[in-house]
Amino acid sequence: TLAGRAAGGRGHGKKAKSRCSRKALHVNFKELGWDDWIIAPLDYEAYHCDGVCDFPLRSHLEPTNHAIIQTLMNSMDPDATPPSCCVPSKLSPISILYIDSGNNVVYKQYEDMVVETCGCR
Amino acid sequence: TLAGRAAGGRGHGKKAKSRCSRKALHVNFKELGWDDWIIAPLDYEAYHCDGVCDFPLRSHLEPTNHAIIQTLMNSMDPDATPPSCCVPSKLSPISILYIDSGNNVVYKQYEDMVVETCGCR
Amino acid sequence: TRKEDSGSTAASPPQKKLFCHCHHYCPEESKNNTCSTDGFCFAMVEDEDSGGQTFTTGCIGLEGSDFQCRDTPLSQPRRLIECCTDQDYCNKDLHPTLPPLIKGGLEEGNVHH
Repeated sequence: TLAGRAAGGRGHGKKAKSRCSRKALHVNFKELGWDDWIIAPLDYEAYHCDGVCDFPLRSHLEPTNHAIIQTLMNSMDPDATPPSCCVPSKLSPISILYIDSGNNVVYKQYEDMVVETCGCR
Repeated sequence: TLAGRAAGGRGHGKKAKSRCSRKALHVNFKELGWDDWIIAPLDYEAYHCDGVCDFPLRSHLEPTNHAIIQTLMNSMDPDATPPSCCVPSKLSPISILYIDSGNNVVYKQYEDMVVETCGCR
Repeated sequence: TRKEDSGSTAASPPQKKLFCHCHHYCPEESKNNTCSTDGFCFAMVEDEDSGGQTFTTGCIGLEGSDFQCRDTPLSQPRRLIECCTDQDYCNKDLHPTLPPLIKGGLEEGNVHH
């Protein structure tokens, strides 16, 4: 939830708070209106990262020193400093078959299209 | 602000919304209660990243393909998909002189302590 | 307080993976409440808004453990973290405690595990 995402530090209802993790994000190129140039795939699972980054930042979130310092500053004064943010830490490509502006059919690998892991940065 | 940070897609008052950029974050080790082990420096400017990542994601924010797709999905349905997040994209180290648990004076370079640039991820 | 200091000259944590007990927030792929790290196991007790306390355990990476294992005494709400690295699952033997909050003369203090 948005509150979960923005809460950081001391949100209400500790139980309701979901921590930084990978969540579903199904992308449908047809719904995006791209079925006029994308042949395949017409949809794919991209995932996204969401949830709070609160202290201590666990090792699987691979936090930077800056994210750790920012998290500590946030837990001292949540209004002065926002928490670190839950974002993709590892991504993978997908290949797309499409028609280019010259009307050629092209098969191309697009980098960083699928979230593999999330982290706090 | 929290609202500024959490707002994505079409927030009210376009003017009020500040876009993803580097902001000040002064870290005072004494205030953190660390002057019992850190000798120098006792404070430093760490900066932090804050602001919205909205469409189109400008080139200086070095967005990944995933961040671009997520931003498009967010602008289609802000409640279903959160916006991409403004986080450090380049960081630099600082060196700290401190006393370790063996009472030795140590001078160590800590990586990723200062934000150089911010990006949308 | 710290069971082990991660400063570069203190007993630096073993390079091999350390296995720790984790609950309340484990990595997605973890099994049997176990996580692994190049750094430290931790246990933490933290005041809850509702007046109780939460007890969590898990893994902290080596990067930044100087800061996370020392924490700051000024966090809101109160918390106490302890780190260890001497053996796998060493955080099962860590029991950080916070003195109960005295509110209006009545002691509060049930801990959620």
